[in-house]
Amino acid sequence: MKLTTSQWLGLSLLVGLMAFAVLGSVFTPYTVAQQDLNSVMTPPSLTHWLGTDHFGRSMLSRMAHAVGLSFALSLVCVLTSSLIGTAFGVWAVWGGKKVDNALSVAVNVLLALPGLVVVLLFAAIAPGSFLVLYLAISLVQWVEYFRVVRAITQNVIQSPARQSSQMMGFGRWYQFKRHIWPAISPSVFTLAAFGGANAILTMASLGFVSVGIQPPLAELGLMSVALFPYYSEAPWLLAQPLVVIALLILGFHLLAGKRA
Amino acid sequence: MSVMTSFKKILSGIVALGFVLSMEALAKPTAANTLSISAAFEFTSLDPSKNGYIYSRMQVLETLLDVDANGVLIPAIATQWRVSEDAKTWTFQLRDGVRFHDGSLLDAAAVVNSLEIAQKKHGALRNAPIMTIRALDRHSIAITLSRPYTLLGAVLANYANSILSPAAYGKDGEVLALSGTGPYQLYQFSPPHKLVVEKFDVYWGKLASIPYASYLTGHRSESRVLQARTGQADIVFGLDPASLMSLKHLPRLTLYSNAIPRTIVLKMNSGHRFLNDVRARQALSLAINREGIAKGILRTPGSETAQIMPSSMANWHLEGVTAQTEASAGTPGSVLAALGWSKNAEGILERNGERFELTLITYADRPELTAVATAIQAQWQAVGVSTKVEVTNSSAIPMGHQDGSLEVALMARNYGFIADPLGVMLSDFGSNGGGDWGAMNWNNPDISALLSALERISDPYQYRVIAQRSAQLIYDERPVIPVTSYVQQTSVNKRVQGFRFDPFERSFYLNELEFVKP
Amino acid sequence: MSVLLKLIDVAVYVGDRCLLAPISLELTQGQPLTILGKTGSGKSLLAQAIMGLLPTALRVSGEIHVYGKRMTCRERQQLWGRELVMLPQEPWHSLDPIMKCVDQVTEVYQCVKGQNKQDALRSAEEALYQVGLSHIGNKRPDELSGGMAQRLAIAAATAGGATVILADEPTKGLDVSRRDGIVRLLQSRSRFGSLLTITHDVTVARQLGGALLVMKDGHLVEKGETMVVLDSPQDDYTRALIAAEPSVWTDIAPHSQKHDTDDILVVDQLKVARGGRTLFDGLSFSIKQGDVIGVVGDSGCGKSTLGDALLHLVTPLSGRIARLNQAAKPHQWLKLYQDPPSAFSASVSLGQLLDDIIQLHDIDRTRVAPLMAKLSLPNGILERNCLAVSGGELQRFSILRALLLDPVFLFADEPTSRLDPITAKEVTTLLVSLASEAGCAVLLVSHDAALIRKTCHQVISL
Amino acid sequence: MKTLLFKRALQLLTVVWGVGTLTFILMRSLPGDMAYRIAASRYGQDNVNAQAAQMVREELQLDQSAFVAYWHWLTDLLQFKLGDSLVSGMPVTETLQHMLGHSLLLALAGLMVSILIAVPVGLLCAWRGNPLDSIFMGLSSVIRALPVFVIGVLFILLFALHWRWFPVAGFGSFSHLVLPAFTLALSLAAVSNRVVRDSAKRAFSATFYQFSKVKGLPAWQTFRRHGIRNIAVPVVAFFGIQLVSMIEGIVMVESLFSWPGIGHGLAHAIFARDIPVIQGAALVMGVLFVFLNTLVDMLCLWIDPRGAKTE
Repeated sequence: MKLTTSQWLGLSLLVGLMAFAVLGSVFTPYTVAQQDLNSVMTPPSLTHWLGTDHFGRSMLSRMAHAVGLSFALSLVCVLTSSLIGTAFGVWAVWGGKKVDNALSVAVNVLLALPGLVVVLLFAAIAPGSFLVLYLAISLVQWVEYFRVVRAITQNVIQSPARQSSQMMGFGRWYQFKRHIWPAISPSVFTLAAFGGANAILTMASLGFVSVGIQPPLAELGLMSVALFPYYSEAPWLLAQPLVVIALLILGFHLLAGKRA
Repeated sequence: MSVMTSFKKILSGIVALGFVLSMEALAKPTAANTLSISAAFEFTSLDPSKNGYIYSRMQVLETLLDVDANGVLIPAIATQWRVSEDAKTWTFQLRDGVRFHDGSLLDAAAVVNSLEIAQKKHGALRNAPIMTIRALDRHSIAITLSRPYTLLGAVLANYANSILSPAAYGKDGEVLALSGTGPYQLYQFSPPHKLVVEKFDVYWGKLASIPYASYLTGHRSESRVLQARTGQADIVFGLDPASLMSLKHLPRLTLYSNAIPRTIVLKMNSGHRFLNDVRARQALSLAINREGIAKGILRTPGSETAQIMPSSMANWHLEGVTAQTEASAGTPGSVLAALGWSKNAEGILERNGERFELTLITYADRPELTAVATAIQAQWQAVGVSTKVEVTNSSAIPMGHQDGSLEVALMARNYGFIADPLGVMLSDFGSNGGGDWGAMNWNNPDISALLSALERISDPYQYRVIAQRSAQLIYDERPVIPVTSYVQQTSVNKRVQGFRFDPFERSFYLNELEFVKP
Repeated sequence: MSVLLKLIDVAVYVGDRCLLAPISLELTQGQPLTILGKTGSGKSLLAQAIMGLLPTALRVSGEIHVYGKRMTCRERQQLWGRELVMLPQEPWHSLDPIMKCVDQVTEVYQCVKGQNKQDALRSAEEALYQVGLSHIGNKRPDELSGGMAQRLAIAAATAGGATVILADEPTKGLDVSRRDGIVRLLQSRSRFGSLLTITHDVTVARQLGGALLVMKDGHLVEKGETMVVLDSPQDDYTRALIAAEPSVWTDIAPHSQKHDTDDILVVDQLKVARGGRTLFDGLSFSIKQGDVIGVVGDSGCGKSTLGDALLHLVTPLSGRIARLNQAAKPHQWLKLYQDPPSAFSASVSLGQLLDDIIQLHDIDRTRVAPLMAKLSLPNGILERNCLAVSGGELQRFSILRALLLDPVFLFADEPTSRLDPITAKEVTTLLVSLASEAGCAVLLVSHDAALIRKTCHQVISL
Repeated sequence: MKTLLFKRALQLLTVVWGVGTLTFILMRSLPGDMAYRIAASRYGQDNVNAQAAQMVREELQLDQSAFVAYWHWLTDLLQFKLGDSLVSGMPVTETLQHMLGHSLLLALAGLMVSILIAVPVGLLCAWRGNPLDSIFMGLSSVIRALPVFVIGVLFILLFALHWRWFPVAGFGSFSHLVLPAFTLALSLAAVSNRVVRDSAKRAFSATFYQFSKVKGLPAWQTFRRHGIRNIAVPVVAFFGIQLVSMIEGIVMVESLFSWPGIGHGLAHAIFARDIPVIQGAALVMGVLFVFLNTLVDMLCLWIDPRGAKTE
């Protein structure tokens, strides 16, 4: 796939952040939970490159872990939801009226509930569970893939190209590979990039209302809330999670390119 | 084409609808004549047994007896009270000329009615050994008990037992209107966020000066801090200690830090196989850097404590318990090593192949708890105890107690919930094994005997001796590990004068407040 | 006769690249001018340059005089509607898709002529009546046929009083009968001014008369009186263009037609509907091996649907379609599509697509090269994908792909309607000759009766 | 139009049933004892204990099996009975009405402001082109990358704390509405201005738009007659799509600004396990969503009667 300049920019932003997450987690001498109540909220220094938070924990370690966690979540969510959404989307078109109707009912119900609300419900079931958060976000996100893939597949199924391949005796896998996948892949890619951003956004939002990941794990939304009271004492602390959230989402948005 | 104009018509129609729906919220007293108060707690019901603490603080409701800052009972609706020789009958003389907000006059029948309804609901009165509550005449009532119960006075001072007009109740005792006797009456009730009270002109006591007062729930502690900063709220309770530094610089705020009989404690499951030895609990207590937490996290240096009661509760407060007495037991490492624990490669303690792992639950209602839990988690980690922190709902603590699943819980216990701490002590330590918010699986026959003896003792000296013994017992055995005592942080705008803090959190003393004349 | 429009060395560039070589022409009153050439030969650029409609990325050089006065782009734009007007290529696109038809004419009387609302409406209704559209006033453009839309566009364009009309491919995509009507309408509208028409259709040029310019790849190749040029073309390209008209084709129906071959398909009392409308009923015919059957009819009459029904792509309402040739496998009943790029996956190279087929059906690879030679397909196209080759090549490649499967029946659905006339002729000839060589029956659908007449043994008129 | 309404009515039924069942299942699988949670919400953290939980359990018959509870709920729903809040004991309909009023006010204010921002900016970008276009599009990309709560936090820091123009949180007066509405509006406008711009660009470069000018109509007339309505088609359709992000935004904004709306109420009900309120709120959101979508559909159909919009 050929990337535009802004897509390259987005990609490099994300790669940079990922490198920060990996290098930061591997090379930091401090763990995410290691506190030093005697040196709280120190400004960036040689020992603590990004300073310390209100528990005297290294912000570098925490930011690196938080970014890593966000990436991990968005990655698994995107993989799961795109796979399920694409599979169901194609199935809805190819599986006949009944399958289509059944899937449509499920999708309509899910669509009528704002995603954040569903995730909130799930998160309330098992607070702090990464797994549940992942399941909930994936459950919400697959619908988007489903809708787009289904719409495109419907066109492709009726296209002369697919019809002609079928007439020439090609099987379904071939038709999918040659006709459906090339048609849906750009949209799936775009959705995946937006999905990655949304997963991060959802997790941060949950953290912000204190329902997401639980301490001492570092999570960007949770860090934003926890550091907010110190905005005038130590603005550089609050700025860190906020800026990184924005950069992550911006990276994904740029990578997504123009919305289809 | 009139697309845009029609579109606008539709929109303005919907806007109008939205305004109509929220109309009630828009009509209100002005900012100039209204004292605005912001605090964390939501209210959903008019029922005093549920949200009575808010109505009592806003001075809408009053109880038979009141409590002064030292926990001593003082007259309120009742002007005098007398306990019989056998300590089983209490008689109360009611104040004359007290009017309910609905205009009716308070009489003995109304008081009996309120107390009887309160007895059926959840609360301390339900558990009191009461046989009858009856009116003696128009202005006096008598309560007879099945056994001596010194706590009764304090229980009657609890918000749940507020006196309401008989007309305020529905036929099943549900509360339909908040017709109390306080210096303020309900003006606007928009649960769960907003409550406005209006001064009640025929109050029996000191009349209020400020015409209106509003109570606004600010769930997020950050928002409350901001409301204080911007002057949007005149009085903000429950400020996040983290924000104190920045608020101190503001010229038009006065900050109050008041110790209250509330303590942050760790509830320990003394039946847990890691924690059933006193020494294990002591070691965990030793491992906590209380000073660091008090100073670094709560920003209230000096609030660290190793005992559950603050010095204001002199009967229950042990003198001479200091950090040194703590440390004499040894270091956490040495104590735990004596119990057979040794560190593994990861630095976690192990015994017989089992890792020292605990689950600590706490709840999000009070933001500082999560922070303290995080600190304790790190401090225990340092001695080799791996702790999983779960932030959940406060109800998880009594539930975990009941089903035995709880290991450690961090909580903020209000020992002044009943003005006499004995009330809470009894429920927390009195019965076998402990209570929902107290000890757990801590089977100590002495403490039960001591506490139930206190229920009958009215001699102050004897009372103090036994209370001290109980406190010492709890300190020695550590069924709960105190961390810090609570300091309530309040900001008051300088346009308000006469502010006074009630350590028992029963009243905001609104009728004593005045606006400073500009 | 006054000169209404005069171009002196007008050329169009993008950057330094010349899209339209310098051209000079004169449009005089009553003397229509026609520019003839293949699609993509730069004709439309010229019209847009005259109007002053070129995108800003393009640069125009040379002089444009209107009414004897050299005018800048902005000055010419002042004349729009009142003096000068252009009919865009696609009438459907030139009409506001969500505005009632009559309003699109009314607004011109209102805004350009300055009439009040009632008068404007009356004028518009009158104008619609004149072009025979008085019944469609309350419809929207998507409810119109191509011919109606073009007539509406003409009514709207000329409502402002413009008499100098530039028409860019005004008959593109129209059936022959509709085409002639549009040409007559344009002629009548430009009676008091003049008409500059851009077309690829030799017949249209002939009907319009006047002067003719023939263009190829942005260059002028020939110019003169229309009748003179068309009757005795000097340039090879002009000759090829003229020869590509189906009406002047030599009969290319294969002569080797044998009368003793077997029927491969019998259709009996066929009734097919689409969208609830019955397209045809009681249709019966049979197809023999190697037959070339033509289907003609106006657009929307069900020509393509008939072919689809024969291929079981559409289920008929009633009637019988019997495939008599038991030996043929399903993949030997095939279809050629109207729009060649849409019939291929653009995700891989054409060579890959060919390999897929060869692998699937175990086809002898050595057959490919000679067939490609016959279809004059260069080897290089196998490395490209379907969007990177020309329409003609792609349609020939589809023929190649079909023939490799040894088809017994080939349904060619307007296979050349998207191709320019010269290529269309080549493709049609190759299709018919190669198919009949392979003994494959062809059902050829076209809206051009002349084409069918020249190529088919049997014609079904719908 | 009729088929559209019929389809929507059918969708409404499935949504009501589906949302109800889904929330029911989810709530039933919430960990811990419901009685305790409700007791905690009713009596406050200081006064919740096993005794309180037992009272709650008896009063609300929480012992009945999930199936029985589901059946009761479903039959009640069919009679339009949403029940009483477990926590406050107030009728759910009343609670919801109160919250819905606030939410609608916020949503509408936010939507209006977002339209007031997005439409002029989008049109200007499409009309003037670069460099204005690039500047605004870059800016909206940056704003789009900010979660709504970050925008809110920045607004609070700037307008409430630094300049003290507006109150930080709360409700009840116009000035309280400003910051939440602008927060919501800005996050919505950052997305929708691009839609307006794209749609306007498409319209401006459309053949019919050009043809209108060629017919002799002045630029303003062309815009008025052929621009507005054609630009509006995808924009209005997009508002339907944006409803979801708007509701999500409202949940966050309400929480941040202590705005007593339905999103905030729902979040609280989830923690308190107030099942009737949760179901009621989710239901209202679902119904509202379908209703608003229908409205958008009808609006689209009215603007563009071709019925091009299928979903």
